[in-house]
Amino acid sequence: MTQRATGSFKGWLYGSGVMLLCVWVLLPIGLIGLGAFGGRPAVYQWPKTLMPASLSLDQLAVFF
Amino acid sequence: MAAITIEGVSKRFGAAMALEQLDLNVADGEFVALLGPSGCGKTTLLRIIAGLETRSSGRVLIGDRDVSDLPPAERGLAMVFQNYAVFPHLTVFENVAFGLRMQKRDEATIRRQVNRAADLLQIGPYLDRYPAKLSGGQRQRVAVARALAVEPAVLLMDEPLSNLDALLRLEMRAELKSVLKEAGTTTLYVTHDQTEAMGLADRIAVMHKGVIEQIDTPTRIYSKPSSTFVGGFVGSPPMNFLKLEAKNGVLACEGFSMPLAHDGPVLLGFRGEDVRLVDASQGLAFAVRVVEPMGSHLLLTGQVGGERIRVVAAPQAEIASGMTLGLQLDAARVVVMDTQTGKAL
Amino acid sequence: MPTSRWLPYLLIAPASVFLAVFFAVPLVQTIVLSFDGGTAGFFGNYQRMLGDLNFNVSLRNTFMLVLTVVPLQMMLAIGMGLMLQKMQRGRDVVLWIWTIPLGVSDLAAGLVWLAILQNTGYLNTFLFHLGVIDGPTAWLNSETPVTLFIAVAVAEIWRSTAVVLVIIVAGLQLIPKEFGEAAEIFGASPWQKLTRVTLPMLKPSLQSALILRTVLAFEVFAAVYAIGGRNIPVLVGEAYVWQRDNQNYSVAAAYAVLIMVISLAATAVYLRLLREKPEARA
Amino acid sequence: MAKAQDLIFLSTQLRPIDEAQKVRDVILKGAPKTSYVVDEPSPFTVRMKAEVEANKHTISLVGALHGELQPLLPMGALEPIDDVAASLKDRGIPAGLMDLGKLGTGKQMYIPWMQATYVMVVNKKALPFLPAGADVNALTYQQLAEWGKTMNEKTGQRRLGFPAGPKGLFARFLQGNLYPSYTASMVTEFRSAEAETMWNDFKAVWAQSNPNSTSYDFMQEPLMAGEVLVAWDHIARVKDALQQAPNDYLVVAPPAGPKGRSYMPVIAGLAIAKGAPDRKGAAELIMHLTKPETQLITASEVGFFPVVNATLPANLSPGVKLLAEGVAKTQTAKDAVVALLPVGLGDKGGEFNKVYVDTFQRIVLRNEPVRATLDAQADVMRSIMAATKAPCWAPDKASEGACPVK
Repeated sequence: MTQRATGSFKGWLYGSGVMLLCVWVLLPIGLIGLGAFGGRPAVYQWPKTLMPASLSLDQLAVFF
Repeated sequence: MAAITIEGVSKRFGAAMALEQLDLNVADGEFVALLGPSGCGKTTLLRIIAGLETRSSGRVLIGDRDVSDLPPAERGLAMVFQNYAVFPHLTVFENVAFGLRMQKRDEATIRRQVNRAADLLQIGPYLDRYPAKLSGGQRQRVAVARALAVEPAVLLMDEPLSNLDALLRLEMRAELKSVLKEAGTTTLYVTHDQTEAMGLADRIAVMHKGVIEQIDTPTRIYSKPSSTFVGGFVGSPPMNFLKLEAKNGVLACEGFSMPLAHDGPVLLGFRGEDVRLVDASQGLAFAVRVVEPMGSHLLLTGQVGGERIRVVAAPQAEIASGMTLGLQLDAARVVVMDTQTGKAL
Repeated sequence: MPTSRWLPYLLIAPASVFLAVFFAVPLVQTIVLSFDGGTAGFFGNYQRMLGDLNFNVSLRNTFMLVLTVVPLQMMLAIGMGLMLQKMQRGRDVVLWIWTIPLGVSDLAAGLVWLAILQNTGYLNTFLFHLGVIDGPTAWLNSETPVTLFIAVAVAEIWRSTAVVLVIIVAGLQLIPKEFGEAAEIFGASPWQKLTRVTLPMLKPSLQSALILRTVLAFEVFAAVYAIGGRNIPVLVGEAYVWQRDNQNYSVAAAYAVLIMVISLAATAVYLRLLREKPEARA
Repeated sequence: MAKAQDLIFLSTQLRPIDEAQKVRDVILKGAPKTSYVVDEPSPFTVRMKAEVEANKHTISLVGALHGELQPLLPMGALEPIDDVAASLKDRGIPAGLMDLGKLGTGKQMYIPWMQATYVMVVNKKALPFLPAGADVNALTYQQLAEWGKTMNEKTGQRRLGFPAGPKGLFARFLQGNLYPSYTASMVTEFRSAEAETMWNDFKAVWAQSNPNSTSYDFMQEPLMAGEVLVAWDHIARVKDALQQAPNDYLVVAPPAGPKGRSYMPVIAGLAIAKGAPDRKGAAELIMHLTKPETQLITASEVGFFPVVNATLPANLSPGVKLLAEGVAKTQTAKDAVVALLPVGLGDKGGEFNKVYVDTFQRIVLRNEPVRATLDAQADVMRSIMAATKAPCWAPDKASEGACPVK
């Protein structure tokens, strides 16, 4: 019984560690990915919002 | 020293049952071999006893202690692995001392016990070497010495000889037997090699599909198998089975009859070396197909009725393939099995 | 059997020629260029390098970055590797996610963290909503060297831990599980199992990872440049500036040679410190 | 992308992606078919050199600053174009500018293309904080420092800004604006007592400058973000801010020191590469780019001003109009002093800039003693001058041989 209880606590600890590290890797990429659609104003937008205030595809035009 | 008691242990991997309601008692100081083909669950059982695998139900007791939920280290046992698992970065001495160091024993005790285990296994000269410089057999000795150095109540061995070549295996087998006899440790030994099991064990538990088919002394396992599986798995050549019809309390065939309290079809099992070869006119007609001279004996493969039979003849007997011989059975040395269940009647 | 004797040499010839042409020749050219002092004598370029006002700063910054980033990411990668080993389900997905930064170039990684850490970045927005700060706050200029250093270190750890992780995961997979089980049976605690069994047996992988990461860390540049501009000079950055802005290729070559010497020295130190005991080699 | 048969026009100017796009789409409209290719100054020099050495020519026309074209002359990469100059006579390019294009030879080596200078951009929000009695069009460095201090006190942030980042043109500020304003010299008086005063004054200015200044490359960005209210930069690098919100800004002349209000005109020229695959097309392209209409389009699209006699039209976009006024104010200030871009330094231009930036770093950022630093850096300057044998240029007095450092 005790072993099972500590086991599940450990499992929970492991799970949250893994999740935390996934967030650590993915969050910066997600933010820059969203930011890329904000165009130039998004760089200096304050305070930042998760979705940029003015969405545009201008930055992608660079590739064409 | 302690006995091992296993009560109703089951192990489920998803939908598959690896072990089914298994009971087993190993007496204090006894050497029991778990014998069976690969996938029969013997290693799983050993790992559950060691605490390396969780069980789905049941209890494991060592001595009087229920160790079912204890971590491996607290169960008072030691283990020898198939691939030895001798730490390559530690000297032989440190390998043997590993368990003692984990127990935080004082240096003098460690030295004494390591030396004793090393003497027992004759690895004294190699104590300062690293495992990479040792042969397979020497590494095996280190693994056993490491296990014995902690003076465990119970020793678990998982196919410890299977990575050695044939000659070395024979040598180590004899040595293991004497060392373990001297140490007097309760031992559970997993193997798929019947000769190993026969040679080493006080008792053999034959496992098949997650259950123990039979547990008995090597002699009785050999001569009185409790099922067609055991008879077929143990012994070389395997036991022969003939399909016969029992009638009116008697089981009889050409040149053979015995009383049997069972009517209907049965399987008559006999060992190839337990028959007498006689003239074709007496006994069961045996058509010899293949003759293999094995040195100590001749191995004959042929047919009785429609069934394949293997028997053993004296090495100097003049028998050639194509001959027909007579087989005479000894009622004291046969077993009778149910055709449906395959169990002894 | 002359053909079979020459065959191996024949087979490695293309690779050798490739290395010679595209690696050895430029290397020698760089070394020669670094001693091509013109008026200032044989060591003139090295004297200019040593006398430059950014030299000591960049040397110190580079070493501090290596000494901070490499141990932290080794620990992080070992932790991640052990977590992966423990996992039963979803292991592949998690490994895939954790190695995503492998595909991000160092400059892009620098820009990613710049977007987070700059004045009007996401971090400040977050702190602003928490009420910790009341407006855009600068963390990345020459007056905030500590936070600037931390930012660069974080970006480097984020970007390049995956390389170490991949090497360590491969190394862990090479250790049969019986070793850990044996340690467990003989009474080792999880920590003892890690320090007495897993890490020593992982030594070859750790050595490769350390050498690779240290050498690359001494070459740190793009991420630093993206986040800190020239506020946090590093050796490769100085080489770049001498080459591109100051247009003095000889001093840039001197920096390049210095970086190479430091990298070689670090490799030698690791090979020596982590050398397996001779008896242990099979 | 570049097609083999197109004439290749390689430029170190108008490099940023949207400016290059404007060149391709608008400025080159109606010109012979051209691929417009840009490169940074140092790879540009390397490429030109490589073409000469390999004797394999792809580039026909080059556009670069005066100082970038000059090193091409000794390597034999430029074609004399007196014939083109002759056909341009009626364009009204000032003779002084045309003379610069001879690069000290008897022949025309390049045709002036466009010009610019460095100005101060002031956000109108900063005006209330001006020191009493200060004229925003005639500031001194002390007043600038005081102004910055008031802004810092009133807004809680340091609001002056300089492009001292890796790609910023801060060295030009030190060479062309600050030094001559205090010493009437760029090189000769490098370690003079006036220079000492200058650095001490500038420390006060820097103390009120945004700490991110060492990261700024183009000042239009911090201006638009509102991070900086008063900024110095090249006109092409503030244009976006002015065009986005022309009503928010003033463009004024940079501050003055005891020796006047120095400014640095920037001249870009067009030259034909020796061995050009299409010399005729290149000459036609020069004719196109120096047409008054094209020059006006250039001014309104990219913020570089005409070298020809072309009156800016009244319907100019408000941002460009602001710039034009700023340039005019700078050039016509009654205490104006002209400081030319360095000439004759060849590939030591980078190291020359480094002397100023290093001096700034040591004195201002690292707070090293002014006198000792100036003495040490003067030695470096002397060795550069000795190595290049470059004679003095304005505002330093002409010298025989290498320009001396007193």
